[in-house]
Formats: sequence, C-alpha cells, structure tokens
Amino acid sequence: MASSVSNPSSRLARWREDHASQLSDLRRGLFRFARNRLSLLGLWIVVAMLAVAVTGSTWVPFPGDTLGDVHMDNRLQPPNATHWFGTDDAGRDVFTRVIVATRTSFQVGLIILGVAISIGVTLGAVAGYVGGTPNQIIMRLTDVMLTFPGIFLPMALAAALGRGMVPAMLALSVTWWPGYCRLVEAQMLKVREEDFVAGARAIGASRWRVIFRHILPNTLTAIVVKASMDFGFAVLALASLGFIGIGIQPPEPDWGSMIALGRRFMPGAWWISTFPGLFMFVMVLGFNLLGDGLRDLLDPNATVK
Amino acid sequence: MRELLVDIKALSLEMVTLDGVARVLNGVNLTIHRGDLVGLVGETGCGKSVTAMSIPQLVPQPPARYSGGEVRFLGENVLEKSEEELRRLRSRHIGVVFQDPMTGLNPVFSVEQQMVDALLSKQDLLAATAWGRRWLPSSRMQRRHAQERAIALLRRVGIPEPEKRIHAYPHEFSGGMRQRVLIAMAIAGRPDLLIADEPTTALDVSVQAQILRLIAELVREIDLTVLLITHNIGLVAQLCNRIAVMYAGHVVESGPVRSILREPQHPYTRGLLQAIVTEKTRRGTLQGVPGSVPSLYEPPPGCRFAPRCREARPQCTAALPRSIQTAPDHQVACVLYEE
Amino acid sequence: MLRYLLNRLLWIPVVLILLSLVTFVISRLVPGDPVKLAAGPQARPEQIEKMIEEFGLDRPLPEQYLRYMGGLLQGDWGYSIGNRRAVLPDLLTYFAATLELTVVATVFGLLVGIPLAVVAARWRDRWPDHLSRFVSIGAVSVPVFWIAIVLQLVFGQLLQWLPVSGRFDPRQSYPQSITGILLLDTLLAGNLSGFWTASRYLLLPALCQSLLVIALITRQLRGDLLDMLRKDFVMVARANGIQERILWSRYLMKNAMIATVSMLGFLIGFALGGSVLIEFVFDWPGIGQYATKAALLLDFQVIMGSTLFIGVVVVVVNLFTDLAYRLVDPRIRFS
Amino acid sequence: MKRRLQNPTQALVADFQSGRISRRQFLQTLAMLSGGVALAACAPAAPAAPPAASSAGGITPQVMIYGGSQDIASIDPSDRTDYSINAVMRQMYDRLFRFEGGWPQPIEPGLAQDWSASEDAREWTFQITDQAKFHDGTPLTAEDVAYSYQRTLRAQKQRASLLMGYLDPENVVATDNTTVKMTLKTPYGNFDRLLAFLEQPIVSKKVAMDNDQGGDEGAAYLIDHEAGSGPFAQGNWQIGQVYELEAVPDYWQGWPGAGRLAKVVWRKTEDVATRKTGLLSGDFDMADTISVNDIEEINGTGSHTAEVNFGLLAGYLKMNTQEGPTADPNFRKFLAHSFNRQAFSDSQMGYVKLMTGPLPEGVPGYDPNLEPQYPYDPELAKAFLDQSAYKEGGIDIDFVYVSGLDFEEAAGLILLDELKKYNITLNLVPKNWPDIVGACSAPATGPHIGFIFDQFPPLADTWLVEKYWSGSWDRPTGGSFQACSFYRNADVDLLLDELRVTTDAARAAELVATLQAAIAGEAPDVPIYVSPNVVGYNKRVKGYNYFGDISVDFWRLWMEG
Repeated sequence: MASSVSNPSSRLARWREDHASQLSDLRRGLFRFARNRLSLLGLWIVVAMLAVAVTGSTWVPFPGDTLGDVHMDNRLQPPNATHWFGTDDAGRDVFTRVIVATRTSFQVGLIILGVAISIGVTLGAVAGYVGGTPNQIIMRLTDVMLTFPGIFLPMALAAALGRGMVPAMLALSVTWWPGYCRLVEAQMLKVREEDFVAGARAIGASRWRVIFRHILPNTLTAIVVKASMDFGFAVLALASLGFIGIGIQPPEPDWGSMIALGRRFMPGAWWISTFPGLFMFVMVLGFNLLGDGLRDLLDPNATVK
Repeated sequence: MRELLVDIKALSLEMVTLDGVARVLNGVNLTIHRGDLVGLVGETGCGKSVTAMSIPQLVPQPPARYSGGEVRFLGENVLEKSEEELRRLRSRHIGVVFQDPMTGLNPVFSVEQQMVDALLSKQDLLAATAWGRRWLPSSRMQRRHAQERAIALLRRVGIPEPEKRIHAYPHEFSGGMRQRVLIAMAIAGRPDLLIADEPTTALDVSVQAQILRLIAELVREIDLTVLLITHNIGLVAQLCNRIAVMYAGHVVESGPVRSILREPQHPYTRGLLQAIVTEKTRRGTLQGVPGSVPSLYEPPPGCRFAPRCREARPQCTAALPRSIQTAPDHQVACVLYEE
Repeated sequence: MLRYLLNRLLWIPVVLILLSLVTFVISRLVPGDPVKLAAGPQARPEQIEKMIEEFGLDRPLPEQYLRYMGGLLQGDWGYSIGNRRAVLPDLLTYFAATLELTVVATVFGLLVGIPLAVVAARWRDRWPDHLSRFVSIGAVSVPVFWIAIVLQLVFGQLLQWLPVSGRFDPRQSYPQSITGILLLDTLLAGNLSGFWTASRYLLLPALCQSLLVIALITRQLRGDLLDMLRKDFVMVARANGIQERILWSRYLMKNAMIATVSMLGFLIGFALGGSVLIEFVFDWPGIGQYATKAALLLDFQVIMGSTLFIGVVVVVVNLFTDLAYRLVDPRIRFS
Repeated sequence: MKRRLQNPTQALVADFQSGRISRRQFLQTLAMLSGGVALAACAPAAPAAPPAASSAGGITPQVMIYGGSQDIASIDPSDRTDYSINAVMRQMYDRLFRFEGGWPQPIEPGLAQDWSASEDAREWTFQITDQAKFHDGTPLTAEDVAYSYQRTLRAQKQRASLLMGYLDPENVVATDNTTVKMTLKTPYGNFDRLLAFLEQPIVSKKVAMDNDQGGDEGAAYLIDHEAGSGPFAQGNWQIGQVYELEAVPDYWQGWPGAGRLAKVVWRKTEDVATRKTGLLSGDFDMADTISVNDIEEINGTGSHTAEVNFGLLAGYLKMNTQEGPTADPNFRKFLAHSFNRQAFSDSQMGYVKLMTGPLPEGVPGYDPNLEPQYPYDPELAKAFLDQSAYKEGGIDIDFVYVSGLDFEEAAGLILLDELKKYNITLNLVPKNWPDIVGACSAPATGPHIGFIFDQFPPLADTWLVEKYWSGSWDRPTGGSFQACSFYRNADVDLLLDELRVTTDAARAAELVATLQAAIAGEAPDVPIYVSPNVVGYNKRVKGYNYFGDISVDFWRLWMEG
C-alpha cells in the first residue's frame, strides 16, 4: 500500500481499510434498510416532502393566498377544479396554503431540534465527561424535565413566553433537550472507558479535544437516529400548540392552526381541516418510518450475524 | 454391532444472511451408535453445534436451509418429519444441554413449574393439564406426580434439598446448579441421545469438572448415548470413546479416541493436537494452526483446509476429498491418503 | 425491598422541590399583567394593589418561592384568577375525569397493543409484522387532535353512533359524585344505564388517547419478545418438546406481561401527556383542559399547579409501577 | 332590532334613552308608574292567588338543556365575571331591578318596588318588597340588600369597580325593613341604570354570616352554594361537570309566560361547532354564541331557529395615538378609510351592524348622522396618507388581536390586503387576551392597532369616559384595554369631566353630541361593528326575548311538550 499521505486515493483507501468493519456494517445496514419496504416508503415520503417544501412556493396556484390576499367573495368553496382542496373562510386556496405550510414545518422542525440538540449534547457531554456533582445536577434536572408528560410543559412555557411562533419554538426547544442529554451522557460514560479515549488522553490531548474529536463523533449515529424520529414529533408538537391557540402567526400558513380554524366549519366545510391534517400525518409518518428504519440499520443487535 | 442411533449422511446446510448465503455445512458425515460417547471438536464456527442440533431439528429455519443429505435417527430421516413428529422426537428420544445455563431457564418461572411442564410434555400430558384444565383433579394429580419425579431427578443430578429448592427461581441458583437442573430436564424422558453443547464453557473451572463427572456418571447409570460438543480435546480424551473433528463445515476425521490421539492423520487434527499443552510439551514447541478459518460465504474450492495446510498440494483444491478408512473405524478426509 | 422503597421515598421530596422550582420559574416568566386581568377592566388602583399583595407579587422572588412552597405543603396551591377558585380542589376534581380517561385509554392500548406485538414477533418480517409496524408507526404519526376531529365527524355527525363531547348525557340525571370517576360511580350506585351512557361518552376520547399507548407498547414489546426469543430458554423449551402454542401462551406471555408492567409508568405518562389535546377537542372536563385554559388565560397559579400536579402524578405512577414490577418479577422479588 | 313598547314603563324608558325627556321627568313619571307596575308584578305572588301561571296555562313544566359556551366556576355574588355566571345568578338571586324585558334595556322593578333620588342625585332611596323570601324560607329584608352591596364593596372584585367610584360600604344602609339608602360620593343621575346593569345579586346575610370562615363573609361557601331568592334554586351542582337549576314553583314574582320550565341544565360546550351539532341533534334545546356561519343551516331545518340580535358588544380598531405612525391623525384617518367594511361584513355573512361613530346604536345619545362615518374609500384614504409622513409607505405596523378569534383575524387580513397597495406591511399579531390587557397598560407597549371589543352599560358617559378620557390610561396603575387608543385631548377631557357630574339631562345630551363629533374628527379608533348575538333554539322553546345579554332569562321561557 502506498505510503504517500498526500495521495488522495491512497488516503481514501487507507480510510477504507481503517474503517472496514464500520463500512461493512453500513453496507449490511443499507441492505437491510433497502429490503424494508416501509423504511423505503418513509424515505420517499421525506424526500418528496422536502422537495415540496423547497419548491412549493414557486408552483402553487395562488401564492398570494399565503401572503395576506383575501377573497371574501369566494369563501368556503368546496374542492373543485380551480381550488383542489377548496377555500377557507377568507376565500384562500387551501391547497396553496397546505403546500406552503410544508416549508414552515420543515423550518420549525429544524430549528426546534437544532436548539434542543445543541443544549442536550452540550449538557450531556459535560455531565458524561466531567462526572461527579455536575453530572448529578444535570441528570437530576433532566429527570425532572422528563417527568412532565406530553405538551404540558411546553404549553405552560409557551404561554408564559407570549404568543407567536418564536415563543412556541423556544418553548419546545428548551423542553426537548433532556432526551438528547440523557443519550449523550450514557454514550459518553460508555465510550470514555474505551481504549482509544485513554490513548488520546495519554498522548496529551486536551479534555475538550477528546470530547469533540473522539467521543462526540461516536455518539453521532445515535443522535441522528433519535433526531430523525423526533423531527416528526417536533412538527406535531408545534402543530398541537398551534391548534390550542398558542404559536401561530397569520397569514403565514400553519397546519395546526388551519386544522383549528377548520374545526369551526365542521362538518360543512370539512376540507379546511381535513387536508392539512392529512398532509401532516403523511409527513410525520414518513419521518417515523425513516427513523424506525434507521434505528434498525444502526442498531448492532438488529443485524443478523 | 451395536445399534446405529444417528446416521448423518452428506448433510449440507446453508444460512441465508444479509451478507449472502453462508455454506455452513458441506457434506457432513457422522454416525453415533447406541452407547457411544462421541466428542465433536473443532474451532468456533466450524458447524459443530449446527450439526448436532440438526438431529432434533433445532436449527431455526430460516435463516438455515438444508440443501442436501439426510439425518437419520433410528433409521428415520428427521428432515422429512412433521412438526408434531419432531416434537415427540425431541421430548422422548433426544435430550439437549445447552452452553449457557444462565439463560437456559426462564427467569420468571420457578424451577418447579418449568420441570413439571417439561416432564408432562415428555408424557404428552402438558396440553391436557395446562390452562383451564389445570385445576381438574386429574391434572392436579398429574402435576403432583410430575413434581415428585422432578424432585427425584434433581436429587439425582446432585441438587441438595431438592424438596425445598424446587420452588426457587432460576436466579437463586448458581451457574453449576442451573446446569444440573437443565441436565435433569434433559434426561427426564430417558432419552436415547443426549446432546451436550459445550455444557461447561460458561462455568467456573471447578464447576466444570463436577458437571462432567455428573455426565459421566449418568452415562454409566442410565446407559446414555452422548454427543459432546466441545473445542477442548483434552476433555474429549478423558470422557469420550469416539472423536469427530470438524473443520469449516466438514468432518475431516473421525474414529476411536485412542486411534486419533495416537495417530492423528488429517493435518488439521495434527495441528489441533499440537496446540494442546501437556506435561510433555517442551518449552517453545507449542504450535497452533497458522492462518484463520475461511469465509463460509466464499469457501475455497476443494478441501477447505488447503489454504492453511502445510502439506497442501495441487489436487487439494480440485475437489472435496473423499472420506477414507485408514484404520478400523477410523476415517479421514484428506488427499494424502488417497493413494 | 423495604430499603429500596425507603430510598425511593426519600428521593421524592428532592424531585418535588426540583419540579416546583421548574414550574415556579415558568410562572414568573408570565408577561403582561395577569393581576390586571384578574382585577377586571375598570379595576381601580386599590383593587390592583390589593391583589398584588394577595398573590405576594410584591415580595422578592426567593420569598415568593418559599411562600409558595409553604402553601403547597399546607395544601394551599393558590387560587385561579380565571375561575376564582382554589387550585388544589379543582385539580382533584378534574383529575378524576383525566384519570378515568387515561386508565381506560391505557387498558385499551394494552388490549390492542399486546396482541399486536405478539403477532409481530411471532411472524417476524412477515406481513403481520409489517402490518403491526405500520399500525404502530401510523398511530404515533397521526396528529391526535386531527384524528379526534375526524372521529367526531364520522361517528358523531355522519353516523350519529356516539356522542362527541362531554362526559354524560345532559338529558339523564347526572350521577352523584362518589369518586368522580363516572364508570365507578354509576356501578357503585347500581346505575347500569348510567354506566352505559358514561361508557359511550368515554369511547371516542379513550380511543384517540389509546393510539399512543398502542404504538409504544407494540414497538417496545415486539423488541422485547424478539430479544427473549433469542434466549436459550426458548430453545430449551423446544428441546423439551413443549408445544409452540404453550410456549407462546404460557412462557412468553408471562415474560411479556412483566415487560409490560415495567413500561406501565412510562405508558401512563404518555397517555396523560396526550390528555391535553384530547380533552380540548372532546370537551372532557379534565386536568388537560383546565391547564390549557389556564395557559391561554395566563392564569399563573393554575399553570403552576396543574403542571406540578401532573409531575407529581407521574412521579407517583412511576413509583407504583416500579413497586408493581418488583412484585411481579421474581428476579427482583426474591433477591 | 326589536322594540316592544306596549308597556308604559318600557315606553318611558325608551323616551328617556332617546333623550326625548329629561332624567327628572323620567324619574317622576316612573315613580308614578311604578306603583302600578309593581302591583301588576306582585299580583301573582300574593299569598291568596297561586302563583304558577304555568299551571293555569296547562303546560307541563319541561326540563331544558342549555348549551352555553362558558363554564360556571364560581357563583359568589360579589365576584362575577363571565356571562355564564351572570346567567345563572340572575336565576338564583333577585336584584333591585330587572331588565330582561327587551331591548334596549328598560328598567323594571325587581326587589326595589320604588326608588327615588334627591335633587342633587346623591341620595338614592329604594323601597324593598316584603314579598320575597330566600330559598331557605327566611324573608328577604332591606338589611339583606344593604349587606349584599356592602359585601361586594368590601370584596373589591371585578364588577365592584364601577360601583366603588360612587360608594363606600358605609354609604349603603338599611333604614328600616323595607328601605335602603345609598349616599353617593359624587352626584350621578344615571345611578339607577348603573345599578340595574350591575345586577348585584341579593344574598341572604344570615347564610353568608353563618358560613363565615376567617372573615371571608362566606366566600368559600358561596363559591358553589347559592343563598338567593330567585325563580330557580341550585340543583345538582358539580363544578366542571354539571350545573342544574331547579324551578321554585311558588316564586314570589310568579312566572310571566304561558308556562314555565321545571329545570334547566347548563351544559358547557366550548366548541362552537359542537354546540351547533348538539342543538340540531336534540342534545340541547337552546344554545348561545352560535357562529354566523351556522345561521342558515339552523334556520333551514324548520324545527330550529337562530335568532340574531345586536346589543352593545362593539368592536373597534383601537389605534395608538401616542406612539408610532398611528400617532399621526392623518395616518389614522388613512387607515380608517382603508378598511373595507363591506368585505368584512361579507366575511361575517352580513350578520354585522356596522358602526358610524364612537357610540353603538342603543346607547342614549347615539347620533346616527355623525360625520365622518369612515366609509371605505381608497381615494380619500390616499389623500390622508399623502398628508402624513408615510406617503411612500415602507413601514411595518402591528395589528394585535385575540388569537383564535376568526372574525378578528378576518378583519386583519382584509386590512393587510388593502395596505399592501401602499407598500405598508401589516403584521398580524395574535395574542392571548391577558397579553393584550397587559400591553394596553401604557402607550409604549400598546399595539399600533388592536382589535378590541367594548361593552358598557347603556349610558353614554360610561362609554365615553372609559374609552376617551385620558385619566383612563394615564394613571399610576396603567390603562385598561378599553382606553387602548391612549387618547388625550384636553377639550374632550374637560367635557367628559362635566358630563360625569351633570344632573341636567339636556346639558348631558348636548355634551354627548359634542363629544361624539369631536372624537370622531380625530379618529382615535375605527368603530367597526356591533357584534351579533346569535341564540339558537328548538321551536318548542317559547318566550325568548333578547334583552342585551348573551344568555337568556330562563324565568321567561317555557317549552311545549
């Protein structure tokens, strides 16, 4: 094998050799993933939804309806050739609003998880690496945060922080981190006993360097799997707050508030809330199927020997 | 000639896994006669357990798949038996002791419940006494009867105060004791054949000897035929009268213990025996077999040992070597003896 | 066992202090002016001052917290600026409704989820497994408030089979409260038609709330069962000739039940979490609805009280499941 | 709108409200009339004559299920907020006056059979009936009346605020068994109307004192127990679960209808769609706060009616006159003329009564011919915009409304759509109500535009003072949401000061007219519409008569079998 480190192909070859077992695990995982039709379905849903989110606002039939146009003379039209999903109480095209809301959902999902993961990983890393009293404090707080079921805590917090999208997202973010904190802490405790960390410390790597270069990458897969499952739940949670009446910012379309609005017009104008709900269901389902598949893929116990 | 109990002929088995199809058994031949104490030795992953578990058909299918050969037990091919016939075969004719006594007992049932169920099952009475019928007077009598037998069996396998201990849960027993319980269950139906799959590997050294002594005693007392799976040749030498050596899904050599220990013929067997430390082993002469076990997914052509064999020659890779009788009752599958 | 219990009990005050701290901090973030709201639009300055003093909002924060804690311990959880009533008695009243819903939903969930998990594990990677996977993932993916609305629409308004809101038929005389749990109250009073009515009102909300339980139990139990199937004792049972039917119905079932008991606290917690939206949609007079209204009204003593109460309930439920688990699992019971 | 003027008292009240007669004339005539009216009202209650008119009509009393949109959490007579609470209090307790007779609210005698004011309108004397008795059988006396007012003034909660400006507890005294005297801190000619509007329930002093816990005057007990003398008594009452009212057949004022109800079950159903469904499916006999979107469907059934009435719940776009672009009157007028009222009316299916000035129709002194009336007029709007500093647009303004209220959101969307043409961005900011109340404390936090509903007694002075007097927001405790325009005009302040204390009806009418014009000219808010009050009921329900409140008066209702 070529010893020249600067040669990229040999570097790649060497990397491949170094990570042969991981690569083969990955191959096996991909095989298993590809064999599972439900996981694939999830992947396709997510890809399709992502495409809709990115391009949606350019091809929807009535883009103005998400920017504040109202057509009071065209209220509550049932689905027809022009308005595939009908119109709402302000005469706006439900199809357009449902499609454009996909983007909002992706954005909020990313932000909520981004913030939650940052907080959770940092606290988890500190707790897991430092140990002792800081660990006790952080983990007890984590336990307490996990004691509150469902959206009780985010609801209270969002209400306290005020109305609108930002407080709602903030509330969800700061109540979502404990899961990640626990995950990272557990992984840290496991990993830090392993040889290569001891090796890295022996050659004089600093504490933080050890954490960021050696330990965190090892917990990454677990975080990715959890995040892929959580994404759908974050979207659901935000929609739930929107449904209750916390965390909406019209005229920006949002599935949760559309469902809440449509509920007033049930059962006559069933289309106002049926379609956003259906879209949300499909998207969350996609992420959950994908996440479930990923978990199988990366779970060492699941691979057949 | 003693009765032929097990006759495995050219048995081939594949495992379908995500990495492809592993050819785990490749034409295995093995015979066990009544009264034999056969030691099946070989490295981890060579197919010992799969061969043995093929007799009571305990290899999960899928992922396993039999692709050729036959397994005859008392003359009948078990591969063709129905699930119910197999169940009877297992309950009455074959006892199995597994490697890990820690997980061999269901942790949430008492030893009594598990033994009584096993005993009743061996008499085909379990279904009739289970669930709703459990409180019928006849069921209760059957269960009481089974309980008495269970206590007797526990006493026989050396569990002190079995009347009390029988009510305990598995976690209250030590590993050795659990293995005794499992042995008691395995011999409860007075089976024709006892398969012991590395029964001592998971135990402390001191306990290992006790368990082996127990098996040896049972063999003597109740005229048991035993197939002992192990990678420990020393153990075989002490306990068994016959040895079968497996390598990568193939029985490379089999014969009486004396004959094989004295004159090992297959190069693999020789390598294996040289790896054993005895008092005669001189310092610096301890050798193993160089190289590693071949991939079962893409096995080398011909003799699977050829890539590691010091005496390999061109015809080794041409075809699978035939089994050759080199001494009375002593077979070896190697081209060295084909001339 | 006793030592364990003692240990757990000693932890509870610590957890409660942390819980109350979290809720206290949240309540002090409340913006706007809840007091002003409480005092009314034409409130005069002296009314507002009187209220601020009553709520102790003019004191330094640590003192406010200590006062709050002191009140909690004496059963004074403050009072609602929304409905002018003391928080704790209301919480207890509303909790009965939530408890009824949650317990029934959990039982529903177990009744559906456990068989689904067993079927999935029994025929792993075959169509029953895929179906159960789809059902369980579908159940967690569906927006619960949406499915609730759809069920109301279908069963209530189109088919007119079931009532869609409230707990009891207004045309029948409302059962006298004994426990506050209508199913129990009607049974205790021997009022079978009342029991039937209450069950009909309970059906749809409980069904919605059980979705999450079904999903969780199916996924978790399926995994547990597959793990168990890999254990040697299954092999031993088979080697002893025990029939598959008996193996599953007797041996694995008990293991599965014990695994379920160990999850029970978690499941009930989840079901409780779902109650916020379910109660909101079905107008179920429970703690979720009480808390939601408080959140919308910035009724901070109620926000604090109901969040804390739910936290306490979860802590207690967890303690009990832990004890139950210790009682049913012989591995722990006898060690 | 319904005006039924058959009854002389009602005709008199209507005359007074429309300013045709002065307050003094009104009071004198009323005093003359009231004896007769009182006699008429009392007649059925006289011990000799069995009271229940229903039995006479031969209509069997029925149980009515009522779908209300709010819970009834507390029934403490001194601490009332929600309409739902007032609705049941009105049934369980008697008050000095009734006004459920129709709309606009005429005062009818209740416990007070007769009343009069001193020349300077500071001393008010009420003659209390000796017929009334509490549900526990004890007779109701003037002492109970005085006590009820004192108790509320001491508790200082909610509705006490309007009263507290005029009265201290010691200013209310019972001079004998049937006379109560109130001495006001400042003169107030409309005090009787204020009292009628406030509907102070008269509680049994004995029950309150018997259940006193640590000086709370029975507050802990009365929160879910009644101690009143009204036509209905408390039935099965479980907070959050069930609220039932049982009729008192021999109620001292009798039953006014051809029949009566046996029992009323208040069934809280917050969701508007569920309330409608419940009504149509027969779960409810009657339901309030029906959505305008459902009116056609309900009326289309043939078996049910949705009745639309317009009371005094008026919606305004209140603009911040102290901060931001809306501090500029031209900009405010630009906004006022930019609001497409027709589109808004369409969004409410036409069930709105658009307003033309600061006062809604129904408040005495309301001027139907006020100028300007802020019609939707883009050209005029543009002209005002050009006079402001924001000709080029390019600014953001906030439109704050109560989250979840679709009609408020619709108004915001309509304005947003229009303002886009001028390169002005309208941010729709949904907030929960407490946030809005908090924000309206001071101009610095007040929204540029807030969509806020006001409701006051039908007294012009209350409407104008609470909304446009600078003292209503420029004070140490901050302003109320009603003063969220933060309007300050020294002339208006002076006129309002005068209006509050004048006892001369003619001068008052003049002041009200001047004030309306002055305020409308500066557009501190855009008066939008009077919100419809929609009650749906099964046609079996008889006797419904709108009287200005969301809920109904069960006393006057009966059902055919």
